[in-house]
Amino acid sequence: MKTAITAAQAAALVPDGAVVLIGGFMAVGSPHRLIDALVARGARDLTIIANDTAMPGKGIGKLITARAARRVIASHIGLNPETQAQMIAGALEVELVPQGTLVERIRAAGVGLGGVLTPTGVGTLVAEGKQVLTLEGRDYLLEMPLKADVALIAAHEADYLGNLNYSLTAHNFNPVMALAATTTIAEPGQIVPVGVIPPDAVKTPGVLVDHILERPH
Amino acid sequence: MKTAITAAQAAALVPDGAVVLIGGFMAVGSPHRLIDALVARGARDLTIIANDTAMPGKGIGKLITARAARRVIASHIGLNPETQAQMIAGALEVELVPQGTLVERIRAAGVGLGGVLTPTGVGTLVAEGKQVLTLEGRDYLLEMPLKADVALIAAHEADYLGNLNYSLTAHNFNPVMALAATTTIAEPGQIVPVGVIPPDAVKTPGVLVDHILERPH
Amino acid sequence: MDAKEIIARRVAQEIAPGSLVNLGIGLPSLVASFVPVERGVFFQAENGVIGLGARPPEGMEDPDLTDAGGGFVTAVPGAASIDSVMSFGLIRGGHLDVTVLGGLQVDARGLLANWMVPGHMVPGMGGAMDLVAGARRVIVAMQHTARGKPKIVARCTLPLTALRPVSLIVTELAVIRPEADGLHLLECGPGVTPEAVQAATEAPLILSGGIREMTL
Amino acid sequence: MDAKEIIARRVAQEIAPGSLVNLGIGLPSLVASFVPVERGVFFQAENGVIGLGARPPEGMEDPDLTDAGGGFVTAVPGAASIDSVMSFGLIRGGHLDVTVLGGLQVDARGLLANWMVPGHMVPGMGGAMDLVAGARRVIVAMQHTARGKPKIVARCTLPLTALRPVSLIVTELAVIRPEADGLHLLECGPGVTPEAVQAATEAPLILSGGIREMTL
Repeated sequence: MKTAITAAQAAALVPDGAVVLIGGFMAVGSPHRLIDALVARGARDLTIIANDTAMPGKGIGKLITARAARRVIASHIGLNPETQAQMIAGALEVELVPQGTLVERIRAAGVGLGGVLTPTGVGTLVAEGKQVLTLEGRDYLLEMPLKADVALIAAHEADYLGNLNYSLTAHNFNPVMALAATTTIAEPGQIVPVGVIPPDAVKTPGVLVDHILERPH
Repeated sequence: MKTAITAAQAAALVPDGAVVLIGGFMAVGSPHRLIDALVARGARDLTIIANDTAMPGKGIGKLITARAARRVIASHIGLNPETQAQMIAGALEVELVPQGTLVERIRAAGVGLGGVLTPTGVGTLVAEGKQVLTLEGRDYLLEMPLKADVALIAAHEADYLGNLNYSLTAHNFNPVMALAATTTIAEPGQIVPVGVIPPDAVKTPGVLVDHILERPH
Repeated sequence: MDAKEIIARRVAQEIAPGSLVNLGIGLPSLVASFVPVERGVFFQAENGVIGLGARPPEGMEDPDLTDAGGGFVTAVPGAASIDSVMSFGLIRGGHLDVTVLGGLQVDARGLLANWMVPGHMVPGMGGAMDLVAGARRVIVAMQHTARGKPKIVARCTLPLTALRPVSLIVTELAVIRPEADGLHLLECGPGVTPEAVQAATEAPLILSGGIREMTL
Repeated sequence: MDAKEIIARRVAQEIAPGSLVNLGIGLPSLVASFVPVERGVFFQAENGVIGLGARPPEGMEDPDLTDAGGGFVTAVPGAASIDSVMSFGLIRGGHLDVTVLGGLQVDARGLLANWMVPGHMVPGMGGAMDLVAGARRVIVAMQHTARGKPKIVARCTLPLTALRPVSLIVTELAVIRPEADGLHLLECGPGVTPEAVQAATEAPLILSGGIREMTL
């Protein structure tokens, strides 16, 4: 049985300077209450690993506006002019990673692989400074795992044991991020009794979840 | 919409000498009717990639008894003395692969990665002849992708479009194998109308399935 | 018919029955409207669904069901939810039949640049690099010129998206296929001459005869 | 109490509340019986379930619900089905708190050999190499000797399972912890002296004082 924590308690588990995985895709399937709590706590110097930085005022965009991040590792920042502005001003370091490479780098950290060998990015700016392995006649970039201190993920439902399921396009990076952090905090839309999510419907086993955000009031 | 095929038609899609992925774990979650059809067809010289060779008279064990295989790539053959006997007699080549490495090698082929960097097997017999990469201070074996001509998988239900779900411990290697072959043939326990398997319950999207075995008579 | 509709209609003809297709945001997304439902095509949105459908009726929008641009969509019967691991596994693993992408430049080698303009626009590559590396066919759908300047150039001056040549370029003026010996002009837009296409194109075009007008 | 029960009972004491545990087939699988339900431990069967339960009542067996040995099991409330990708992702990724495995040999370095006897028995490693490489703690549960010969040896003569030393060795005679300087004898079995343990052990044992008798 897990104990539900408040948003403020969750935010306190994310120290300044932490490396944080945050689920969501253009603010869909993001842990919105956890993000709000991080902003409210005045978090600073975070390294945020996420698909994108959403838009100003939405999802991860709120953390950018609040200048909570020192570094962002993402595949897309195009819809958030504030991310671009902070980057150009030198206040924010941005590492752009192809989306498929980003998800595999997170996965590699989560499942104990030493790196990812991907054809994506070979011969482009993304390949700069990276090792290329030629395997069976094709070139692959060696990309390194991305591990985090904390993963903040959103789910559709959690049961009391932390088993999670996800809805439609709100899956995105959430299930893989649950594997790749020292501490995983899940923000479910609902909390349901054990057994409501049958074994075949569990997409993130509760053993991966350290804390569940309490239900919305 | 997919067309259902008979077991004999399915067996005809697996030519002698083919490399075949077969789902199941100790004959649980194996495509039993497809296996029977391959035996009935008198298939020869197959390379079988599977977790194990089950036991004589069960699952993949039937193909071993029928001497349908020239080569087996598996993690465990301990419960099938016929596999061992054929191997010792030189009639069957066996490559033993750690289970976690086997599944990742199949996955790498299915998702377009050039290889797998795993700590498993470093310093053991498994490492012989393989490249070792030292990454962030730890050694990893470079293991190569395992691609197949045909994947024979078992599922709990298929809908008319080939969307699949799986039950309990009958998932095992089936979902990943659906990604890694030129032709994927699914043997579902039931065939249901489109929509019976809701989007969040689909574990293998129908686009990965080339043929569905007709319902049992 | 405006330029975008010409492009979208022509690209739609390339989509084979039963195929799995990813449409980029912007112009490429218009292609879906011209693919008849009975063709049984499945559209993938890389953010997480196979079986993307049109915009939902007013009041039926689900915040958990959007396309890669964040817009509300529906899911067709038989759709499947996929997480980002599966989504890019399908893309990079060669399971996607066609991707239709916009372009900033395509060059004589068929190489695409579509993800950044150094010093001006650094949106990030999103899924573009994986799509070009992994899809079976890569179709570039773009207007032929930008502010009067050719987008089909001798050699890309913008950072490349991938080292793999694209399969086909469709603009309002032309259908062009990159091959080892250069860019082959296959079709011209309605009322457009091969000479006019070449005049709007920096890269040399190979006119190997049999050039048709697009049928739309 | 026979040797196997002593071992299983003692190993069960090592299983912390709420942990995720994988038990090998054979002797290690007996451990589950001695872990109280209220400890909230989840057992993983690497073939595909987290939340493995006891054998089902007669007539309620499900051919799609078995353990890694192929035997019928149940699933506890809150169990999760996992495919082999997730199963070994959890194992190799360090998400498994404890694995309990049988052993053919363990040596003075704490290295385990448990998957083949060249020329005699080549069953394959199954999941053993991943389990030893990836679990947070690796406990070897085995009888102290085989046919009167020590299984805890100076140096393994059988092929190794991994280069990583195991965390703890539990036999009916002793609890031994491999460390950098060798094998530390921590506990002796009921009525067993340290001298008797050493006599049944080829590798030298370090007796650093405070050796207790197992409490079972």
